[in-house]
Amino acid sequence: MTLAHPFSATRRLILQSAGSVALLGLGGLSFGPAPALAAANDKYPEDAFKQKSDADAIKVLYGKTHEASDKVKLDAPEIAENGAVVPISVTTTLTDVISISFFVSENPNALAASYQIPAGTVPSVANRLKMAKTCNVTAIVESGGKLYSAVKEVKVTVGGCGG
Amino acid sequence: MRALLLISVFLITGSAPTLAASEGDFKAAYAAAEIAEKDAGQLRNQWTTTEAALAAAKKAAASGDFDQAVASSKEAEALAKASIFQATSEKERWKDMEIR
Amino acid sequence: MASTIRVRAISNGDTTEVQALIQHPMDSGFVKDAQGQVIPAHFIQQLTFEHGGKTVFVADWGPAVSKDPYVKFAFKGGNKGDEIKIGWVDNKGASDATTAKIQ
Amino acid sequence: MTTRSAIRFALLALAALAFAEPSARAADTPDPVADAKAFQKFFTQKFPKVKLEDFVNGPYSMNEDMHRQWEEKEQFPPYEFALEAGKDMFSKPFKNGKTYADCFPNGGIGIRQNYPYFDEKEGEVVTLELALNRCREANGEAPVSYVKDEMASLTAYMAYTSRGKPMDIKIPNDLRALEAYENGKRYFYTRRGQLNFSCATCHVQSPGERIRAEILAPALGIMNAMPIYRSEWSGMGTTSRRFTTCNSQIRGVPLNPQDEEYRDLEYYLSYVSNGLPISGPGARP
Repeated sequence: MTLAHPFSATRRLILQSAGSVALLGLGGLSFGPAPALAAANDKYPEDAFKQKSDADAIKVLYGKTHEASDKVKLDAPEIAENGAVVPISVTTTLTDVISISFFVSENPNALAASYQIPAGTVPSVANRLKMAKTCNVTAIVESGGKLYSAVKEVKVTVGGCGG
Repeated sequence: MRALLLISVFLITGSAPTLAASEGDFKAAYAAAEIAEKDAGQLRNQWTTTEAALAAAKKAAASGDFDQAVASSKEAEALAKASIFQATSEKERWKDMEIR
Repeated sequence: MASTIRVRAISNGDTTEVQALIQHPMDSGFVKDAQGQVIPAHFIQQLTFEHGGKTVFVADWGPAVSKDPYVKFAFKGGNKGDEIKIGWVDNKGASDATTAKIQ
Repeated sequence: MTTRSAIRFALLALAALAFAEPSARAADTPDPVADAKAFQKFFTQKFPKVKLEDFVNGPYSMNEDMHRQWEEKEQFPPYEFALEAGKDMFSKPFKNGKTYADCFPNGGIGIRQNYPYFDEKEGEVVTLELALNRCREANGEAPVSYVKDEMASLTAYMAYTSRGKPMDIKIPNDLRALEAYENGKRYFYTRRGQLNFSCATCHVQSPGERIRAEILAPALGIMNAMPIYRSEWSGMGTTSRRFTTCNSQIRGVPLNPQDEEYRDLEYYLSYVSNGLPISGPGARP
């Protein structure tokens, strides 16, 4: 840069650096993942996920027994199109529900997923789970300190012609 | 003593009447299978099971088990020939299935 | 890199329906790869949704949740234009977070 | 080239026969228009309750329970990521500054329904996947694998831009095009593999029925949904991947992806599904 335009040169320099700072700032915002959100009130139920059978998993997760209830509507396919992606959902008319969990009895570990439902959240969840083989899927809803459940058998077989 | 041993070996392997297959037998059987598989390749109609049998033959031969190697080679040849028959017989027969 | 979280939040009446699809292998640790080696467990453990500084939904997941996991729920009190914060953490400590507007 | 010359010889012989003996059965002289009509009539009669355009949904048009599972999946389909990746790749210029849009008519948008087409200069069928790799090579980029995610993402995006448009495959009046069409039809109906199945065994004789847990898709409209995200593969699958895996599932050694016979097969299958809407990318069990 010739000396003749020191002013414009430095001005350009300032603008450039200002530009890059802004960019960086922006970058900071969008690139770096925001710090993980504060974990919810109680922590991840590590040992419940380790239990093998659904009975043990329910005992470890909730420490109470459950009773079947027609107020818990479990929706799962009769024959899963594929054991790797089984659409399962549950909805309930019960009130002040605080947690909903799904158990797949014949999976290596029965507890598949557990959801915490804070006040003001509708007690219904849809998700896609893996199922090792044909077995019972149990949905547990915790409401008013008691456990209500619904069970459905879902058939799962290996697809395709086989090699 | 040696004769006794020899007889017992035969009895144990249970293959008393036929001599154990030699490497030569394997090579011949394998070559025949390979030729048949090449012909199937020409007709672009090879089977995966033929290739598996050929591989099994080679593996058995490598471990010195020439009986198994010959058996697998023969199986491979039979499979290759079957795939050739399939290709040739289908040359015209596919029309029977055609939607008209 | 683009966020691994796709969120769709639609408000009708006083409830907001939220759907999320997350790009993650969700390896269970029980599967072997082509060479017969076990693929180590690598799955999202906790997924949290926040609205107006309040947690509206928390998912505690095990390895039995499908690859590229999907979840749908609804909550009351959200209205158009509000922002929802979503974040997940997996068993290897990796995490990602994003925000989405209620349509 | 042995099969192509064999077919050409057969065609010439047939043509000669036709002149010599006009009563030769109509089916022998290839008549794609009649084929397509018969093909579509076969399926609409076999499944009177299924609307013509629904055939493109494969197994989901065959079974109510599966249809429901599909609708739920379609709310947030698993191919969403491939679609996004495809869109990015489509706009990211090559090293020489060009992009895929420069290789395709209308910038590659909304043209999937015209593929595959018969390239009269090259005298061969050009499928979308082949055209994409040729575009890459023409711009000094290495071709991508026909069975991996990059190709699937690109074709997913291009299919998405053509959603709803009717399949529109043309057969120019050129003996080689007719021959390629016939070669594809021959492949479709020929039994192969140790299980001795042809594509027709499953997709013509028994669509709607189960093979283990899976419902077989009807052949009509089967190409319209490509590429597909299969839960079985928990990933995207291009047409090439679908053809090669189908072959190995019936214990037939697959040909190389985009082999001439596969391209002819896609040409035939797409032609007889003319008029049905493009529904790619699709989600399948």
